[in-house]
Amino acid sequence: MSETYTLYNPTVMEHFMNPRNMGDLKDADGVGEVGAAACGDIMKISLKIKDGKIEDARFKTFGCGSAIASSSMATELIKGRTIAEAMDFTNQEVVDALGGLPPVKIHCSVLAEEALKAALEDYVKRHPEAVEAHSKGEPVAA
Amino acid sequence: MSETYTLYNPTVMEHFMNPRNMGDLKDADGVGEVGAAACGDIMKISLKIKDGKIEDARFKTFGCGSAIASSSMATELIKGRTIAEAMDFTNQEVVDALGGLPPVKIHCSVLAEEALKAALEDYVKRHPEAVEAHSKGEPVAA
Amino acid sequence: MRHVFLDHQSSTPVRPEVFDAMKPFFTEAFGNPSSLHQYGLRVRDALKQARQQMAALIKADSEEEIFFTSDGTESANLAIKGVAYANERKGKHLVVSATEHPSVMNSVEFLEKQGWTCTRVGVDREGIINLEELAAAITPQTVLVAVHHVNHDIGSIQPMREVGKICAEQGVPLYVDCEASAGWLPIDVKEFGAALVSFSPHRFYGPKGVGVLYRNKRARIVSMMHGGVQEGGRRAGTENVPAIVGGGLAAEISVTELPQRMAHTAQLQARLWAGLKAKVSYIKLNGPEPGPKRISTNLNLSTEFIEGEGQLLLCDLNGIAVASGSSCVSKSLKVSHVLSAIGLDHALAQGNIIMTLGMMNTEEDVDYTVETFAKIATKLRGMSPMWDEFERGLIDSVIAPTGRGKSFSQHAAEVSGKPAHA
Amino acid sequence: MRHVFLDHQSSTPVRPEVFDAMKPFFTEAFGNPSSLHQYGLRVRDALKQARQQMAALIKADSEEEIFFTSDGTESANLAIKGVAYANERKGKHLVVSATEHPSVMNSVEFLEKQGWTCTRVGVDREGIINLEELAAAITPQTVLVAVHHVNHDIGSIQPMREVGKICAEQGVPLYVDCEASAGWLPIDVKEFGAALVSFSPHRFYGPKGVGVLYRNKRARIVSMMHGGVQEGGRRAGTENVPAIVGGGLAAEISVTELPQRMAHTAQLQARLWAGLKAKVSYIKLNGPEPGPKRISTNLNLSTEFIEGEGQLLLCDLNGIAVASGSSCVSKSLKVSHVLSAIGLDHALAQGNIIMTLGMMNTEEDVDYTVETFAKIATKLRGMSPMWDEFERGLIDSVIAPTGRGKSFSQHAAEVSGKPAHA
Ligand SMILES: Cc1ncc(COP(=O)(O)O)c(C=O)c1O
Ligand SMILES: Cc1ncc(COP(=O)(O)O)c(C=O)c1O
Repeated sequence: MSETYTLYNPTVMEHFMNPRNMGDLKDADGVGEVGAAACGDIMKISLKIKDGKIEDARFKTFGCGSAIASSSMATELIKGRTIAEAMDFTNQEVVDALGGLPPVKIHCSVLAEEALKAALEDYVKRHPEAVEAHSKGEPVAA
Repeated sequence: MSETYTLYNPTVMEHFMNPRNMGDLKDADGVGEVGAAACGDIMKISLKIKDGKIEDARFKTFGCGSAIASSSMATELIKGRTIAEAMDFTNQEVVDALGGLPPVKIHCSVLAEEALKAALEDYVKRHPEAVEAHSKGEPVAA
Repeated sequence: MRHVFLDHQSSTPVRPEVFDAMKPFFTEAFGNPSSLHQYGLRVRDALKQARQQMAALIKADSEEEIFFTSDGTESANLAIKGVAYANERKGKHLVVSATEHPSVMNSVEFLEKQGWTCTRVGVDREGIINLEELAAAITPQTVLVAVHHVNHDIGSIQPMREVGKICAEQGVPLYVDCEASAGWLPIDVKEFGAALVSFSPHRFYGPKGVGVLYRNKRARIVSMMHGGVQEGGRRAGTENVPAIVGGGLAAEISVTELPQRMAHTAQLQARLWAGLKAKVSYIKLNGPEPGPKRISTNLNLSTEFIEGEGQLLLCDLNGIAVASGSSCVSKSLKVSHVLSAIGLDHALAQGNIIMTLGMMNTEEDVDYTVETFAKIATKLRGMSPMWDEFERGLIDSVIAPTGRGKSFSQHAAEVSGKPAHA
Repeated sequence: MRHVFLDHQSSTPVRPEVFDAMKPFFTEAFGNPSSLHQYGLRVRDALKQARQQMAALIKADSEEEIFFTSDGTESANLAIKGVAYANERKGKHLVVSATEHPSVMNSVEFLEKQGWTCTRVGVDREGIINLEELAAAITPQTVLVAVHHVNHDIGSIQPMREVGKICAEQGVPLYVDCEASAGWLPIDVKEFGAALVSFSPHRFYGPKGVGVLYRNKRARIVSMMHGGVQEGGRRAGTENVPAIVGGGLAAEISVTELPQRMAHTAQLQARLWAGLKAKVSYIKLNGPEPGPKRISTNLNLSTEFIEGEGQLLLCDLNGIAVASGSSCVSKSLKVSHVLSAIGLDHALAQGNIIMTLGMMNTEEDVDYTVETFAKIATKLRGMSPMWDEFERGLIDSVIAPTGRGKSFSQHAAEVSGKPAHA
C-alpha cells in the first residue's frame, strides 16, 4: 500500500502522534482530572496561571486518539488566555481547530473542555482573590 | 462455451429433441387425451390394437420438455404389450426408462400413464368384446 | 452455432473495466471496512465512492442515503419489512401494485401472517397501475406504498410521477423497485417522489452479490439484518467490498451510456418484434407496444398452441438464451402472477417466452432469432394436439379468433377434469 | 516499514488460486442459476460443486444440507429467526451462550421484542460455557440452543461434544456459529451434534459476499429472505455465483491445509505471547492460555493504564494491523460484551487489543510486533495520567496488585462522577 489512510483528519493525526503540552506541571496553580462515563476516558489538565492569565498548560490523557488530540489542542488554545476568557472556552473551539471530529468522538472535545474547567475551578478554589481581581464582573460558574 | 449443459439428462433430452412415435394414428382403435391441472399440459395418445396387443402408439403433447419426452418414452414402452399388461403400466416405468426426472417434473410421467389409460379405456368402450377375450380374468379399471 | 443472449433480465456479464476495478479488492485491499487500520480505512474510502456513484445513478442528493445489501431481493425485503416494523405504531397497512416482483409480494405475505394487511392495486391489460384504485387504497393506517418502476416480466413502465404525487398528497412514503429499470432508463428519486428505491448492479453489467437501497432521510426504517453496526446500523454483516466497488463503477458507466443503451435496444426491440410478428402466426406481445410505456429491452411473447418450456429448450439448443413466465418453467408450477394480473388467457400464459435485449446483441442476432424461433414454433406445433385441433376447427385461437370451436381453456378443463388455473 | 497483518479475524485476502477459480464467473459464465438455458445451467453445476466442498469442510453428509447466504451475519440471522419462526407453535424460548457474536445476540433481541424469551448462559473467566447452567436453561418451550464453536474476541473453544450431548438429550436442535473456527479448526457436524452450522469463506482466504448455513434435514427452518425460490426456497435472491465458487475452493483448500495452518499459527501464537509477556509489563492475556482450549490464531490482550484505540492507531502507524474490543474503538462506545461476560475489569477492558494470526505471518513479523508494541505501550503510558498515578501509588494495578492505592474503576468513577461501566 502506497497511500496512507487515516481514521482522523491530518490535524487530528498530527496532534495524536505529536501531542503538544504533554505532561504535568510540577508547581501547577490548578489541576483538573475528569472522566467520561460514556467511554471510560480520563483526562488531566494542569495550569500555570500568572496575573490572571494562563501562562502554561499541560495534559495527560488515558483515552483514544481523538481524546489525546483534543487535549493537545485544548492546551494549545488556552495558553495566553485570561481566566475569564478560559471560562468561556467551549469544546467547539477544539473541534474547529482540529478541523472536525467524527460525530461519535465529539465527546472527547467535551472532555477537554471539562478538564480545563475543572483545572480552573481548582485554581479558583485555591486563589479566590485572583478571580475577583481579574474577572470582568461575570460570575465564575462551572 | 465448449461444454453443453442441459436441464434434463441425456436420455430425456434425446427424447425431447427426437421424439419417437410423434403424431396421430388415422384409424386408431383407442384415443386418450388428458390434461394436467397442475401445470396445464395436455397429452394425447392414440393406439392401434390388434389381437389384444398394442401394435402401434402415437402421441401429441402440449407441454414441457419432460412431458414430450415422457410421452415419447411411454409410447415406445407400451408397443407390443397386451391390453392387460398395458393396464398395469405405471409412470415409474417411464421415469426409470428415462433415467430419472426432476422431482417437480414427475407429474409429466403420470400424465403419460393417464393418457395411455384413457386411450385403453376408449378402446375398451369401443370394443368390450376384445377385453373379455384377452383379459386374464382381471377386471379392467381406470 | 451463433450464441444469442436474450435474457438480460436474469443477469448481465460484468464489464471488463468493472472487473478490473474490482480486482485489487480480492487479494490486496482485502480489509474489512469496520477495521480501523490501513486495510479497513482503504476500503472504507472505496465504499464511499461507490455510494456516490450509486447516488448519481438515481439522482439522490447524498451518498449518505445509499445503503448496501446483498442483492435486489434483500433491498426489497428491507424496504418493505424495515418500513413496516419501524412504523408499526402508526399503522399496519401496506399498498402494493399487483405486479410487483416476488421479493416484494412475498415480503408482504410474510407481514400479513404477522398481522399486517395489504391492498394489492390492479393493473390494466398492459400492466399499468390503476391510479384511481391506488389513491383509494391508501388509508390513514397505510405506512408504505410500493410500486415498481418497470415490470420484470412484461416491461411496462409505471407512471411514477403520478404515483409519487398521490403518495405525497396522502403523506405516505413510496418505495420504488427499480431493479428492472436501473441502468436502462433514467431514474430521478425526486421526480418519482420516492422515499425508497432499490436496484442491483448485476442487471447493468455490474457484479452479483450487491444490492442497493436508497432511503430518503425522512423515511423511518429499521434494520432487518441484525448484528454489527455496518451501514450506519441499517444492515449488519461484512460488506461485499469488491462487488460494491464494481457496482459503483457499473452505475457510473450506466449514467454515461444510458442514451446509447436506450437507442440500441429500442432499435433491436422493434426489429425483433416486427420480425416475429411477420414470421410466426398466432403470436402476441404481452404488455405495452414498444414505445414510451415499455422498456426498450423487453419483449414478452405468447405463441399460441405451444408451451413455453419447449420453446425455451429449443431456443437454447439453437444457442438462444431466453426466459419464460410459463408455469412449466417455474419451480413452483405457477404461471407468473404478472400474466395473471393482466388477465392473460391461460392458453397464452402457458406459451410464454421473455426475451430481454442488451448491448452485446446485434441485428444479426435478432434476425437469427426470428428465423430460428419461427422454426421452433413450427416444430412444436407439429407435436401439439392443440394446433391440430385448432386446424380442425375444434378449438379456437385466442389471438385471432375464428368463431369456430371451443376455447383452449374450456378444452383444457374438460380433458384435465378440473378448471385450468390462469 | 514492515507490514504485519494481525487482524485475520476481520477478514483474509482471497488466495490467488481461489481468485483464479472465480474469474470466469464474472465476465463469461455470468448466468443466473435460476435460468434454464446454458448460461444458467452452467453456473448451477458450479454451485453444486461448491456445496459439496462446503459440506466436506464440516463433514456434512450431503451437499443438499448446504444453503448459501450473503455472509456469516445473514446465516446467523437465518439460523436463529428461521428456526424460531418455524417452531413458533412448539415454543418461544431460546437458549444462547452469553458470548455469542452480535449477529446472534441481536437476532435474539429482535425476537425478544416480538414475544420470544431467551436465556443467556454464562461463561467462566476463560469464556467457556457453563454446561450445568446450559442444561438447566433448556425448557420444554426451548426450540433452539445456540453455542458458537470459537469466540471471535477471546478465542475460547467451546466443549461442543458436551454441548451437543446436552441438546440431544433434551431433544433441542443446536446451532453452532463456526465463523471464528472454520478453516482453522476441525469441524464435524455430527461430532458436535449440530442441527445448524454457519460460517463464511472470507475468514479462510475465500471471498466476501457469501455465507454458508448447514442445516440437518430434520431441523425445521423457514426462509427469512422472501422472494424467488432460490436455495430450495430457503433463501430468495440471485446467488452470488463467483463468491460461492471461490468460497467452495477456499473450503477445499482449508481441508488440506488445516494441519499446516494450526501448526504454523500455534507456533507464532506462542512466540508472540511469550515475547509480549517478557517485554511489556502489566499485560494480560484474556481467554484461555494457548493450548487445547484456545484457537491458535487469536491473542486477546489487555495492557494496563493505557487505552485500546491509541494502541491500535500507533500499531497501524507502524504497519501493524490489529483490532480491539475496547469501547473507544467501537462505533457503539461499548466494551465488547464478551469481555463483560468473562468479568474482565473495566480498566483492562479499556486497554484491549486483539491480534489474530494467519498463514502469511512470520517469526520476523512476530518479533517486530513485540518490539514495536513495547515501545507503543511506553509512549502511551508516558501520556497516561493513570500510569503516573499508579507509579505514585495512588491507584493500583489489576494485573499485579501492589496493595497500594484505590482501584482504577473507583478512580474512574470518582473523576467522571458516575460509576464506570464494565
Ligand atoms: C463468531 C462470528 N459470527 C458471526 C460473524 C458475522 O460474520 P460476517 O461479518 O461475515 O457477516 C462474525 C464476524 O466477525 C463472527 O466472528
Ligand atoms: C423487479 C425486480 N425486483 C427485484 C428483483 C430481485 O433481485 P435479485 O435477483 O437481484 O435479488 C428482481 C430480479 O429479477 C426484479 O426483476
